[in-house]
Amino acid sequence: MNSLNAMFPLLTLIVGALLVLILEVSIKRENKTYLAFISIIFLMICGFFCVQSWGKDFSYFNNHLYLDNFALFFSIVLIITTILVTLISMKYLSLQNTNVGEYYALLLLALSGMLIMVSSSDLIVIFLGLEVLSMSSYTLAGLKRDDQKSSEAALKYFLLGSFASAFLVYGLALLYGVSNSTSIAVIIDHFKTESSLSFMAFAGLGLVIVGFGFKIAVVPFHMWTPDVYQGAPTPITAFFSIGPKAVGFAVLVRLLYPFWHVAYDSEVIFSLLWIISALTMIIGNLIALRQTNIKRMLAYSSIAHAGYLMVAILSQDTSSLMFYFVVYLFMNIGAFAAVIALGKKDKEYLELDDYAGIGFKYPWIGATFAVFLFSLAGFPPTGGFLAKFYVFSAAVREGLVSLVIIGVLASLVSVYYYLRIIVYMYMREPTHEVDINLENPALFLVLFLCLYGVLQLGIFPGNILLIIKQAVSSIAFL
Amino acid sequence: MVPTSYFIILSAILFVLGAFAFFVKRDLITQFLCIEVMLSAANLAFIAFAKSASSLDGQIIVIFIITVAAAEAAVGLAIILLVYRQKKTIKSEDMNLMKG
Amino acid sequence: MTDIFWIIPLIPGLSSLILVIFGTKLPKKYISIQACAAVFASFVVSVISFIGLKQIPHEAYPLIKNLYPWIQSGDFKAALSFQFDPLTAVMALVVTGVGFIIHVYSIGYMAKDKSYARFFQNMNLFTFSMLILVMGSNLVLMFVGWEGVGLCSYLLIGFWFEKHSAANAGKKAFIVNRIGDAGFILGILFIFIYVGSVEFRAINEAIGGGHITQSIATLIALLLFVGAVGKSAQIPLYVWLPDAMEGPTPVSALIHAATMVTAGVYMVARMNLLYTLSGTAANIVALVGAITAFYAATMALTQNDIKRVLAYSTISQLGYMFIGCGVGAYAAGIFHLYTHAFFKSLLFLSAGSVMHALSGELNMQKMGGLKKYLPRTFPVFLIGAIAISGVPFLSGFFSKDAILTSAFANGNYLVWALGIATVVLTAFYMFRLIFLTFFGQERLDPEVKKHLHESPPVMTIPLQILAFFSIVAGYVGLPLVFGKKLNLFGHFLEPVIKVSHEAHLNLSTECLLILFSVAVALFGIYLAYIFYIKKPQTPHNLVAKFPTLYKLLYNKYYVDEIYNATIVQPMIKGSEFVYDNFDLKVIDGTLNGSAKTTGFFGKFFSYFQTGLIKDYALIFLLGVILLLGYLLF
Amino acid sequence: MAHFLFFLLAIVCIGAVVAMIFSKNQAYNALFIILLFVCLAGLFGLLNAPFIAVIQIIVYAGGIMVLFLFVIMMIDLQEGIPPERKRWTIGLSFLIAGVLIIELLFALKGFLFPAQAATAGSPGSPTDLGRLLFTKYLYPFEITSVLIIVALVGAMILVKKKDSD
Repeated sequence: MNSLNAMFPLLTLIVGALLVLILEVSIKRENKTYLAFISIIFLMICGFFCVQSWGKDFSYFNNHLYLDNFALFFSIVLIITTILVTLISMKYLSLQNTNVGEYYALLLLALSGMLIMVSSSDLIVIFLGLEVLSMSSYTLAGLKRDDQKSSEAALKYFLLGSFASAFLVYGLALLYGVSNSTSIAVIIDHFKTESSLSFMAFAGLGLVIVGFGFKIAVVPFHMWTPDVYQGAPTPITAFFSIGPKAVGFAVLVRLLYPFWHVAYDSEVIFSLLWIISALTMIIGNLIALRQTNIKRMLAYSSIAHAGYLMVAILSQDTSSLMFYFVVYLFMNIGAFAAVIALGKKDKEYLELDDYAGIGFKYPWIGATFAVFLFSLAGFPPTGGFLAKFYVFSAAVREGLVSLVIIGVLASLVSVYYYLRIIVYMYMREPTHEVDINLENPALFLVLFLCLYGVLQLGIFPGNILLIIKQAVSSIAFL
Repeated sequence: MVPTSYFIILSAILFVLGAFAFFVKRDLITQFLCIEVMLSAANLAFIAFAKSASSLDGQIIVIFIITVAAAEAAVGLAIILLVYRQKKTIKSEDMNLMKG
Repeated sequence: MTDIFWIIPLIPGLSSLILVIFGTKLPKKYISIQACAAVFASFVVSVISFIGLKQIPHEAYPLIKNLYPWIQSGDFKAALSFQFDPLTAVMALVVTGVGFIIHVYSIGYMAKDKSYARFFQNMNLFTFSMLILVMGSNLVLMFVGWEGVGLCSYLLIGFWFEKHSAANAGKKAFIVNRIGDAGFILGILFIFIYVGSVEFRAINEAIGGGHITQSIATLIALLLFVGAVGKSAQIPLYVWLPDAMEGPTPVSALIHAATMVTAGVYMVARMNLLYTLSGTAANIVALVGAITAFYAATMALTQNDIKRVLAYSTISQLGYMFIGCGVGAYAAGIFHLYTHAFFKSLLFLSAGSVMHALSGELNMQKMGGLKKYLPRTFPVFLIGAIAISGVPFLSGFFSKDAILTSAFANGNYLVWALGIATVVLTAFYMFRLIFLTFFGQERLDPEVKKHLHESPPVMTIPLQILAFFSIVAGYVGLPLVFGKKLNLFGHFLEPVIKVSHEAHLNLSTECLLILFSVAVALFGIYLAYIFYIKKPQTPHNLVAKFPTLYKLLYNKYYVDEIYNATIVQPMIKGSEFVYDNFDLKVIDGTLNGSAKTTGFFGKFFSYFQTGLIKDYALIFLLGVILLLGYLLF
Repeated sequence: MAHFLFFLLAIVCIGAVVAMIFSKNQAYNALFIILLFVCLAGLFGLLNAPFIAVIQIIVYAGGIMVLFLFVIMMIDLQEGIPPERKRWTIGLSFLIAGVLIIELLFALKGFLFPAQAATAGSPGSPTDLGRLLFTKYLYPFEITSVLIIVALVGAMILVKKKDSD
């Protein structure tokens, strides 16, 4: 009975997805928003079950299902992400000619893949969860079926994603060859002492890092990101920029946290990730400087943020990583919501020129967007400042001074392109008419919630930090 | 009996050949086939390792991987079809609407 | 009554917030009253706190008010807490006092602007940020204010963003300040590494306890100084300040006098133990200050834009403040900051009044003879000019002198010499400005002349108040000649500035120095007089006014020529050369260059982003083999 | 005998992939890969995994590859697409492949030398596999069902015609 309890969140999602699918075929209605509400109800129930399990440390099915507070924390973050994404999609779908009810089902299924990943400590389960997530992601990226860019995004994501997972599988094979198991704990045990199989173990671990590096989009495995982010429907881009990244990092934490403690030679992996992190911060920010398409720019910005998050991985400070994700969730979804707000029937305004004068024409959208951009750039008193601050100060404590210097300089560069949007919004005369559809209450709700989140986390972060502390202290990682 | 290491070498060769082919082939379907080759190479490695450790876990994992390959095939081919309907081509070079 | 100081910054912050939310719906009158009242209320609280501070024993300094434990991560703590000690008190009084007068002045100046609410909301925000900066009890909060003033300056300089040059000036200010900020952040980082805290109290304890070696102190001090150089517009990061003139004049006054540029000086004074410990860093501060003071003064000589002259003079005066801090006379540096706030805001606001009268005309060559049209602006302008020139018994004299005497006493003769040279130049260009604007022939456009009018009382009364303070403000810090007791200012600051190498000169030397600098200042004024009053085009005027002087000068006409050929022309040429080559090419070039370099790398990296799956796979594979190679070999 | 069989199958496997690289007809490519999969099934048999060998033939060769052939027939391109011809690309890809294989073999060397003596374990009987699948691997097995739903739904919405069409 207890194992069933532990599976409640997952089961809720799957039942919700199936219900949405069934309703979609059985009830023919032009307006699909009722499906969105159904899926939000299920998401809330799922969140309720997650909160219920808080602090209980379920572990079932040979640790294949491992619901500690760490997993639950990420689950809740991901559920909130999905709720917000569902809300911003409602109007978007009918406006942008993507009106398929299965959309919501696929979102729920993608979320279930992510929950599988964060709440397991066995690599084969994590791999299967990853594939559930990937399959739904590929489909979601291509859902604007009339749009060549959308299909191309799906294609690129799919081909490169499968390519990357082939490397991941081979890495799993090598790790299996070393340890005869796929459980993280057992695998990490084999790094304790040097043996004839050490090279194989390290190569296997390296390939696994490649596989997840692809998902979290770190240099040099980031090439797909801008194209996919640009082509995918905008709410889905928002989803991609948070969901897969969050689970990727959660898995890396699960994998590397024990690794740092037991491995006889963790130095080599450490310096490898150091290089990756530095490259990601530098290259992501530099290329973002020259982008004129907002979605593409946000894609490069999300690459850069993956670099900052890698710093948190390296400093082994899980709480700063988790805090960063909570903030990142609100500011990034908020930014994408503002981008979505600037759209009307069959038209999205995505070029920088479209943003000229928006700040005065639509003061509320402009002002909230500006707050999100300030937060992404790391200005006080927004959450983005604190998040960056925690990550970098933790890194300094661990002695990663040069990496922090790179990070600080890179984020100073980033201020330029974030502020450029604000400059366009407030300091440029519009070159052409931009009119938008304002009948979108769900979207404005999301804008408001994200604004609240960003400011609350920036000014009064106390409560959420307390929760994170609980989550971190309970990480036993077997 | 054939030593297990022979199988492992073969799997490594097949894996690299698959990656190599993914890089040199220019049509989407064959590139996708190359990924299947790489997955199969990993399967071979799993089974060989399982044999050398006399355990069955490797074989179970292979069953999962085959399932994943099937799922990927379904979604992947659907995406390729979708692209083909729009562009009337499956040349991978023609997929360059977005760059920079 | 002393524990209410923490509401000082919050009042303008709240007011700004109200204006942000309801700004567009409120009537103009209400907006201006609220904005001014908020700053005035802050000022009143500052005064109350100041009086309270004087009544408690020095051991209780600084007063600290913890509002909220803002950041806690591990052993790192940064609380949202304000502190109040003599240094803060001085800064808070200057910011709110001068800020209030500028706010009042703006009511008249901005009366016809369409973005009235936006203006006052930004001005309040600016004051708020500056108060956060000076009252924060730790470096992180100071950094918040630091970024805040940077942002507000960006918004206000680019206030008339329809003007292309204004938008660009805003951008320039922003980019240059970023470079400084980079140094500042790294400085905070290193302090955290070596001290383990960012609270000023803890930092001072660590320095006092000898936990920081001299070389580390130098490193940190220099990094922080990079931030100060950016914010306080010193060489080489001063370029943004002259362009910042593109904003409305009250903004310039606020930036130059009360907020923003003084942040760097404040920071150095706040960290005085660090600079004293380092020694090297302090010398560099003094040298940078001296060179900037001189260099900026030479540039001011040839400018024809009235606000630009004032801008270069601000840079130059900030140089003085850094000289003061660099030679260990922190109190003198802050003293100059305090007097400068009065006469510089006075000068700017009077310049604004002139502009206002002339429908926005800024070119001095198109003014002249305005004395009779602007009977209320002229005298206050003159007082400002006299005060900045260092003429005795006005405020600028006392503070400038304190700095130069300290520099001399510390044996920094080069710095002292540059300072003295700057005195001549300052007097010269300030009076050139006065003479070209208010005296001489009228060179006004007829169209402009038609609308010529004196500004309304809401603008001139603030000017008169500032003029009053420009005269008397210096008497709180009399030189040692008058006895140690009378240097109230330095005495008041003593608890904060613990180690100060007070000038140990004997009285006669000090008197000589003072007399010398006075003589030098007067010489500068005289020089300006020769060149700009005594011109053949306006003989009658001059003869009528100064008959004896005129005769004297007239007879020395060829001397005039010689002066012109030997001193003025080379000076003008030299400063033009410096301006054209160094300022425009080297410094702007470096800035543009760094932007270009990052742009180039961005272009280089995005070259690989071809959009082709194959190339993506290639990069991916390269990544894999490099990664595996790194792991295995 | 086993050695002979192994080398025969190995050579056919590699040959099939190489042939696929050179061929420009997608239908042939798919057939080559089917050949590869059949040979792999043989190798699985040699490795005491008869059940997997059967699955390999039924699911992979029989199911997945038939799907490929279907799609290839639907696409029906007149002219084939030859592999990359640019010289530097070919050179680079050989280089990368060479380095990668060296790295993999280097990583595996602890396993390869000394050559692992093959242990004659009992073949994995379907019963044993089934028991394992429904006990130890129950949870991942359940997850595959989610995976299949996702694949089904995904493939369906991507290719189905629009309601309005």
